[in-house]
Amino acid sequence: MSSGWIEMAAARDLAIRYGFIVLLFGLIAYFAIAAGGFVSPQSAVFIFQSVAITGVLALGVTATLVVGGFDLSIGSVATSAMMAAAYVMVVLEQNAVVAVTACLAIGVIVGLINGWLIVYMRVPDLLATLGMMFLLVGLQRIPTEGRSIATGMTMPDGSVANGTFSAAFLALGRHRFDFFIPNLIPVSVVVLLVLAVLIWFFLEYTRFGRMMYAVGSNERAAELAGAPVKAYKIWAYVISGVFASIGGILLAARLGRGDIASGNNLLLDAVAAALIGYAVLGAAKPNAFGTAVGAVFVGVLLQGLTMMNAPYYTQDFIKGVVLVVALVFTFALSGRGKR
Amino acid sequence: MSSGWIEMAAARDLAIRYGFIVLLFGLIAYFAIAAGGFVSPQSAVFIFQSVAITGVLALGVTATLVVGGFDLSIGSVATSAMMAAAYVMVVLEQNAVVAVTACLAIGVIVGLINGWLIVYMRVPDLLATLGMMFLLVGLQRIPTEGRSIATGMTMPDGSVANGTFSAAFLALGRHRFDFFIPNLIPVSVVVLLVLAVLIWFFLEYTRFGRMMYAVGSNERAAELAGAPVKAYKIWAYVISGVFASIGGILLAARLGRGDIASGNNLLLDAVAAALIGYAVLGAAKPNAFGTAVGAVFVGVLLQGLTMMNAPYYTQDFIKGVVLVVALVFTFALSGRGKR
Amino acid sequence: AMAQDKPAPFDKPGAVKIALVRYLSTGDFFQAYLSGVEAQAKALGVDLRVLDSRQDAALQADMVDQAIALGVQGIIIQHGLTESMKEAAQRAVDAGIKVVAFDVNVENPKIPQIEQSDRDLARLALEQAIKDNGESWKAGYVYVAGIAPLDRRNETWVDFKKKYAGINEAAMFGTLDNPIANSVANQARSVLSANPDIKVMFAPYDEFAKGVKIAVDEAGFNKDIKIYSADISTSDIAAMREPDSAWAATAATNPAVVGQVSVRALAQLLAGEDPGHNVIVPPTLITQKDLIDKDIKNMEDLSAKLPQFAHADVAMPAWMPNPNAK
Amino acid sequence: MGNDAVFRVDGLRKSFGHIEVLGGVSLDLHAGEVTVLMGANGAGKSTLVKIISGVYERGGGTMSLAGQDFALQDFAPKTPAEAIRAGVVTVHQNINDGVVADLDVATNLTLDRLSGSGAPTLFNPGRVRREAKAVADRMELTIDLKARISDLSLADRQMVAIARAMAHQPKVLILDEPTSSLSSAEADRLFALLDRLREQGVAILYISHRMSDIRRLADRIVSMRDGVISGVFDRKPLDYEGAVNAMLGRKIHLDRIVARNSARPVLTIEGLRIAEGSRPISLTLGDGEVVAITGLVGVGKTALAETLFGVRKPLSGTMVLNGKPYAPGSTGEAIAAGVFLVAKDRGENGIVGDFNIQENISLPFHKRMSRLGVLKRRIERATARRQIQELGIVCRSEKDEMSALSGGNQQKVMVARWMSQAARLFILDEPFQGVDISARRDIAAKLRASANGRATLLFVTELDEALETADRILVMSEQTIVGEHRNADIDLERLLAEVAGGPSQSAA
Ligand SMILES: Nc1ncnc2c1ncn2[C@@H]1O[C@H](COP(=O)(O)OP(=O)(O)OP(=O)(O)O)[C@@H](O)[C@H]1O
Ligand SMILES: Nc1ncnc2c1ncn2[C@@H]1O[C@H](COP(=O)(O)OP(=O)(O)OP(=O)(O)O)[C@@H](O)[C@H]1O
Ligand SMILES: [Mg+2]
Ligand SMILES: [Mg+2]
Repeated sequence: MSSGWIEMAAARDLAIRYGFIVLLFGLIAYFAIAAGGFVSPQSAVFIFQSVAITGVLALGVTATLVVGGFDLSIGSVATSAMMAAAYVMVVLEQNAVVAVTACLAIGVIVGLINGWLIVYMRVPDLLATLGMMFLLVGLQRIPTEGRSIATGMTMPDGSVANGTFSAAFLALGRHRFDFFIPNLIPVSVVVLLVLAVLIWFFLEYTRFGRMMYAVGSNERAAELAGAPVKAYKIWAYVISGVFASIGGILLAARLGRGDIASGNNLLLDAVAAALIGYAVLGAAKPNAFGTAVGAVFVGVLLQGLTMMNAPYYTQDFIKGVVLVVALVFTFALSGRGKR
Repeated sequence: MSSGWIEMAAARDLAIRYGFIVLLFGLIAYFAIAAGGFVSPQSAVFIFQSVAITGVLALGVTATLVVGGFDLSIGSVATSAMMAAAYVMVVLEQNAVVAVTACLAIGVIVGLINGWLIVYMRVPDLLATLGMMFLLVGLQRIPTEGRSIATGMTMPDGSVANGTFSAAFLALGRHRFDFFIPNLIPVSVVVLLVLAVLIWFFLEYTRFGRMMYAVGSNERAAELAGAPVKAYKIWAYVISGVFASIGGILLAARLGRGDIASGNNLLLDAVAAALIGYAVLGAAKPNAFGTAVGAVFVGVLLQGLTMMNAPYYTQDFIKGVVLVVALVFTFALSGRGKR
Repeated sequence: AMAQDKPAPFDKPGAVKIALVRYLSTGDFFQAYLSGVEAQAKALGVDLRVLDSRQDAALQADMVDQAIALGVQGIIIQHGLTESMKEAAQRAVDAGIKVVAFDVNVENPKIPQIEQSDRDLARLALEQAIKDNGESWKAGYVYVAGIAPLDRRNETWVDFKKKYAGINEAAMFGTLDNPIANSVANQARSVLSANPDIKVMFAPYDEFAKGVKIAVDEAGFNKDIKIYSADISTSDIAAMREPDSAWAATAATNPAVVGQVSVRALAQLLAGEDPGHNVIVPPTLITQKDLIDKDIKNMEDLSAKLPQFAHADVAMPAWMPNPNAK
Repeated sequence: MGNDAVFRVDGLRKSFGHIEVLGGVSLDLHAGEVTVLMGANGAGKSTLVKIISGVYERGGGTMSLAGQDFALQDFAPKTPAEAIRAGVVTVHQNINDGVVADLDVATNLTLDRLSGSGAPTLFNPGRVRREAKAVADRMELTIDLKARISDLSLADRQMVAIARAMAHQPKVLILDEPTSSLSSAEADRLFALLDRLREQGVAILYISHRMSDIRRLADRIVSMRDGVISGVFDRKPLDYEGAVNAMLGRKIHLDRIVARNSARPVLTIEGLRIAEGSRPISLTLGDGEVVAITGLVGVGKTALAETLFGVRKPLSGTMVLNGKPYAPGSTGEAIAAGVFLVAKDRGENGIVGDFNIQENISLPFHKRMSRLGVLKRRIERATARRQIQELGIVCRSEKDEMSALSGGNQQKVMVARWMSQAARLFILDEPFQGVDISARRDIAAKLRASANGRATLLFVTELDEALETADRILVMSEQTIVGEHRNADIDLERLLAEVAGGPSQSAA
């Protein structure tokens, strides 16, 4: 009987650890059979491409989840960065480097302000970043009075903006690297993968990452163990802001214009990916690997459903059902759970 | 010197307690001077009416905040209830009572499921309710394949739906009670006020409410003191679900149809109101009175700005700025803060 | 025209106060519409109030009452839902206020309906598609139900499918997830990998078309597929003009003109004239070829070189000032 | 009295995973009797308590409780609420499990009434405060009823939790290490109250590692070892030594310590004031010396420890460490200077709940255990293993979750954390909270054995702990040092007088 128990416990442990991954591969297998053309290098690349932007945002928000915070402003940071890039190139007629710098600067500044509000002004995280979200959604529209930014647009003062998106900038959204097959892997996918590996390594293997987890679990204990807790928390929001602005750069490069958008869906999808990450490998806590898998999972699901001609509303529904079921599975079994 | 200190501390205390209320009245005074027609019974009623639906949702989500949870599904519960009301009356040709019952049932069921997921399946609150949100957003569109529901609509099977919104149901959105001035106060405002008083009284003056605060602050201590913690948490989600569904009923009654495009901003606006509530009277915790004031605050701000002809994007911006400044003020001064 | 040439009450500048009550405001179409309204209001010398409900239909109805309380003489209702606006519009009429409605049917004989005929838009684009590709092709269709103009454009698409049996709708997709072009691009990519033999993409909303174009470019199908759409903006022009662009044609009314027409129709009512119950702003078909041949780079060029796009002689009595006239 | 058991457990078993924690525990509690349960850290005492109080499900065995007619009836509470309703009231080991930090004292004192099903639905703040006052008065609590718990010291919180339990008029009262953060004055109040309850016929199960408590209260001692009862002692006079031996499974040997002197100063404090209006502190700590500072709760011990560790700034005064001025601006600077602090109240200030033992031990020393910022996990693991060995932490492996450790073992991890690297000034604030007698002596011996090369400063409320560990004992009162004693032939009377009221009163 005792050995039976041990086997059961081991099986449960396996289910918790690998259940989600198995589900992912199950989904892939199902779509491979059900939807023609699903299995191909191009299709795989495309899935990554479709989740690149939300994935990058999700990796950023993971950093704030790790320190026990939350960042609701990521979607609006991304769209603000997109508008800024377009404004810099189209209206101010600057080059790609200036545009990218401007975007990253926005990410850093917003991250610093968020961090400052939360750490020094002691505003609760949800509140501070919600305020920041509203603020940015409005702010990004003020320079053009609510117009999208594209070459040839008329500015509020009646002048015409004649700058163009530089080729170098557009390449960020459109260039593809050769990888066995020529022109296979888009820049955005490379960016996603590089950032995922970076933040994963940072969180799992460096002392800074470890301390961020400590801060998230018991701030006071981390402080009494010599950690500059405030700095770590601010850093987390800066990481989140910068990642969101990188997402915005990719968005601008893909769209080739500064599009009026709230970024709410970017926020929700990114949060979904980061939260699904809790369930991956039974981590039951925010983690970069899980976030990346979560993003890909959502990508596979949507890609497969679209290929099977499922209407958009069934996609939302199935996304919700799969999310709930997968999470019940993980958390109910693992018996941990609790942010 | 010592008495100077005491006075300063007292002044700070006053600032914390009444700062937000003073800000609110300051705003009203400003708009009264700057925007013609701002001060009138009609205008006041209009402000309440404009925030009635978000306010009801915000009161519901306050209950989940009190037990230390969060409910991201409220917006989708409201729109699902709206669609259900329309479906029941227009497609199934039932009366107002059936429609209202169906909506409330949706609220109860969703609340129970959310609570069950969080309490028994141990899925973290954000995750469970995010999944529920996606699920409902999809689900509400399936019966009509994404169409809005209105009298005379063609159903997916080609038949025509001939039911109508009953007059009794529409009255929920459109009837106005006399109050000194005839036809002054709409039903939705009355609903908001009644629910606000109810939930405020419940949270502050019944033992259930007090225990909910205890659960939110220290679940384990509450449980060891003999509280049925699980039941309290589930209750909180049921309250939240029911309030959201009441919001949905009001929405349906005011629109007169099941409109799939409506209700997008309900979640964020409701959350903003509930979180602003933290700052009211220096509570630094979720509280019903604060939530109600928060909702009215947003209403006053938007109404005032609209009357001053501020474009929509500056409204978001100013909403964000005021939110952030007000909160910095409260939390930085109070030195508490922390969810 | 000089102020004194105008009929009462426009003979006194600043005497007339009107309100624009909006349902939708975010996006280029609505921004351009607003600028048209503002330009015409300025030319007429009326005081314009903009009430913006930000896609809150219930609030929009309240805003009509608010406008009444503000003491305006005229109201333009821009978009919204029939059910929620019908009674509010009636209340305004009862209060003696003149009302016109753009793109929302408030079912009121006293209220002129301004329309940018969505059915015509879709028809023009689809006729061009038939002209370019013959009567039988495999199509992808972008549609989200429940949005009034898209539903009306959809009716035309359904009619065309009935009329031309050779049109084979291989996939229908669409989403309004923000940013729309990015989300639609993701869907379109999936659709293209499942149906690489699609020849025509009908995307009757320019945000959809932009997304489809991104996907087509990313899949490298830009020479094999043609996109037909509705609506236009400066960035759409740039996208259509790109070398080997798949975006073949779009049908559009100029939103600024629609805005102008809305104000003019209201002004006619206020001056005691009748603009007619249905004020239709005719659409223009804009093809890739037009844009390249005429070297049209932005909306200003488009207005200059396609005059029917710049100005519609709708609701244009002699006394009416033309805001485009310099 | 003594034969009629009001509560009985029989053959109780409990396993976590496949580790058996309770291997068939049988125990009787009698009305009007204090049964002391003794056991080393990790013996399973708290687990037993949690099963009795309905927190854990039992793995086997039976429990029974006397009903109205004094006959034993089956007792199997599924929730804490059921246990409380049946008259079995518990004060748990973890103090923060006993109070709700965000609510005020009055609500906390009446918390279980609010949660009980019989309570009136309406929450009347006035009535609640009256009830709370009654509860507080019985316990002679002087805490402001409107204060928020989070603003109170741990001792006050503990008193609130105890007061609430007492107010129930329980049949069976269980106290799991209630005095671990109380001063002797507060403990005395608790004992007086327990005496009264004993007279009223309450059956009391009392768990403690403090011999002074046990001597004061016990009518009967039950020793527990490795999840089974290893001895019951109820013949007067009670055989305390036998009970300790039964719980440890061996004899404990008492070495009197030999107080040492130190010539080389490590830390010199001059005119340090830690609170508004307090008198300045001056003292010198030498290399190789172990100094204990004792005093009542709330006299500023923690404040002094935190000042030395850079958590708070002194109002005035200077510190010199290793001959150099020392004014740490943060805990990080203090650690870099070689000043370590084992903070008190491990749950709040020490344990990182999401981390396992290994990660908890390495926490302050990441910098030393990494290259180019990358943690060297092998060194981390080796360190953890060594420390687990050193301090005899009872666990399965260094990968165990902290929540799977018994309270005393969690405390040992906290000490192990800071002993894993060499300090210059090693400060320990109440390091023996919840540690059993034998482990306490082990830790004290380790502290003394490794004392060379650093100064060691110990803050303890229990005088015994100071006497067992220190070379020198300083007495603190009202935020300043009021007495100094070499730990050899101490004038205990003078020392106690200093503790109680400072030198002025003791002179009188
Ligand atoms: N949740 C748990 N999961 C796994 N093991 C546990 C758990 N709780 C306790 N244990 C183990 O059970 C044993 C007994 O723990 P318990 O807390 O009952 O000890 P204790 O006698 O109260 O010790 P202390 O004097 O240190 O408080 C310990 O070895 C501990 O590691
Ligand atoms: N931040 C603070 N604000 C207000 N009072 C404080 C603060 N910190 C400490 N005190 C008070 O100062 C006194 C000394 O506190 P401290 O925690 O140093 O006492 P202690 O002697 O270490 O007590 P213990 O024996 O419980 O460790 C206590 O009465 C405490 O309530
Ligand atoms: Mg214990
Ligand atoms: Mg202390």
